[in-house]
Amino acid sequence: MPCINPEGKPTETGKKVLQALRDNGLCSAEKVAETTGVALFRVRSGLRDMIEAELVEMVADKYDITEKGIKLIE
Amino acid sequence: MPCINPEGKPTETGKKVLQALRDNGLCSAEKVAETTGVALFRVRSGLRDMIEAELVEMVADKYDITEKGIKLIE
Amino acid sequence: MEEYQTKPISLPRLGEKAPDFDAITTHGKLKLDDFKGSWLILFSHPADFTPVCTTEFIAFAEIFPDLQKRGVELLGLSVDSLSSHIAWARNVEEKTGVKIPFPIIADLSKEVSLAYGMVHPGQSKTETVRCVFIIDDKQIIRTILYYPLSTGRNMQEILRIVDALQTTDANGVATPANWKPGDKVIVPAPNTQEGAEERVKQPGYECVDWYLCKKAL
Amino acid sequence: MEEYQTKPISLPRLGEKAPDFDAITTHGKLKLDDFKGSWLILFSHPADFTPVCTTEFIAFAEIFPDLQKRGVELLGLSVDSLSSHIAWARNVEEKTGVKIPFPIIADLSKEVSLAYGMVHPGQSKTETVRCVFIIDDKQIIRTILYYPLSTGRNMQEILRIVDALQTTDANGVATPANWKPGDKVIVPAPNTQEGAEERVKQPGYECVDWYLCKKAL
Repeated sequence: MPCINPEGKPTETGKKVLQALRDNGLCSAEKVAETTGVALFRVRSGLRDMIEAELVEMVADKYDITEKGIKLIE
Repeated sequence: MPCINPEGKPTETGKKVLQALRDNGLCSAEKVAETTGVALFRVRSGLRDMIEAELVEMVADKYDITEKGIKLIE
Repeated sequence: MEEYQTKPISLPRLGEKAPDFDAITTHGKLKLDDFKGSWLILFSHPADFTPVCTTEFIAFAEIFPDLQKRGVELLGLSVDSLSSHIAWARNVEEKTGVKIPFPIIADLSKEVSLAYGMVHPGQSKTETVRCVFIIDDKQIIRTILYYPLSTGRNMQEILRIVDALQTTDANGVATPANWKPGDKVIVPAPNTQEGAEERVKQPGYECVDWYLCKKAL
Repeated sequence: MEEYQTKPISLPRLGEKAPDFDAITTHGKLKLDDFKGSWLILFSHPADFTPVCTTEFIAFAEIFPDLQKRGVELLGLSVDSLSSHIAWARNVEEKTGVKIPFPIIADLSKEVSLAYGMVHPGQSKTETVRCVFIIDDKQIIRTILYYPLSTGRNMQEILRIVDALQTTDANGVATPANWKPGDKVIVPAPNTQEGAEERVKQPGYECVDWYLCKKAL
């Protein structure tokens, strides 16, 4: 249940996190956990993976979805 | 509750152990514990103290009361 | 990998920061830091597809909702592979209907096991013993239990310890032997002679002597 | 005495011979060897005349007859003096009517505490935490528990572990999570593919899958 599967696509959990970022704009990990109901530790881990995959970017200490991320959940 | 008090006299437990040795002759620590109802660990500890105080002596792997020991419980 | 077969090795202790880790788990890559702000029970089991461990995993899954209510996450660990963990969790669900809701570390490199002192060579040179590390929301180790390979742990005792620690943190009190939620708690003992004199006159406390007073919460 | 404030320090582990000691106790000078042939629960407490410790001592005294029935001796320890131990035991008896029936090590030199890793500086640099070492009749460490200063231990869990270990030794079986005497026990898992095939056909066993079978004792 990471947020990215071995094919580089977001998992169901990954999509939830990306949607939360798309719908709420800049978010803290805590806010994403609260919005999605996904456990905070998994949000933190998933955000890390999705930053590496360039689906998410960090702005100061918050998170935002990238263009590449938006495409993957459309 | 060691077997010897600071004045060098046997305590109540010490007397029980000495009496068991006097009445049964050469005994193992296990036999003394069984005869007296004193816990085996305390018998072993007490025999060590009483050997040091020369009230008990070791013969092979068994214990016997000394003349000095006999005097102290008469 | 001789390292964990020789002594001396440092083991973590109560009151210390839990050792950091960067682990591959059945829920993705997890670091200790990911759990910051939650309590965490990190526990090891000897091996997947073994009987006592399976009963324990089912039992941990059963108390999972109780732990969640208390803000506690669960994290399992053994030196088995990720595929073995996944196969085992699926097998447990198929055979018993119990879904394993928490991540399990695949510690093939033994990095986490060694940092937490989970391999006790006198029991097994290749498997972790049944460790429980109760780590608070500031990532400090608060309780450590080491059970042997043969003996399944007791979930109610783990819940009791969590309740006791959280009650201590919330109320500045301690908890007596055999304490359960709802029982009276212990007021910290006075540390001056004057305090001791005052304590025994304090209304509302149930005192056995100056140093042992209880109160209801 | 800087030694126990710096890391790393070896702590004893499961499956190892318990460290020898030569200790001054309230029942005279005792060595680990004196307990050979009996099981031994060696436990530490932070300090005499403190509240949680007192409730624990009373609780240990309460289960003392149950332990004796199982061939288990109890041995307490703190870094207080012999006189303090004696005064405290007498105070407990005077105030609560409970006689402390087991010896308590006066470990002023901290020799035993250090050998058993009982001082956890993150909790206290001067006191021992609430350790429990369950040592079998061959003087092998079978279970280790470290509870923090604030949290009284659970006597029923200590008895349950002793029962589980003794059941394992007597019958060559293991015990599942939450096991209590009278519950079914676990048959060791087969270690060959052929054994696994045979196991699932074995009459009299209650099997969830080839690796998890229980039986009544």
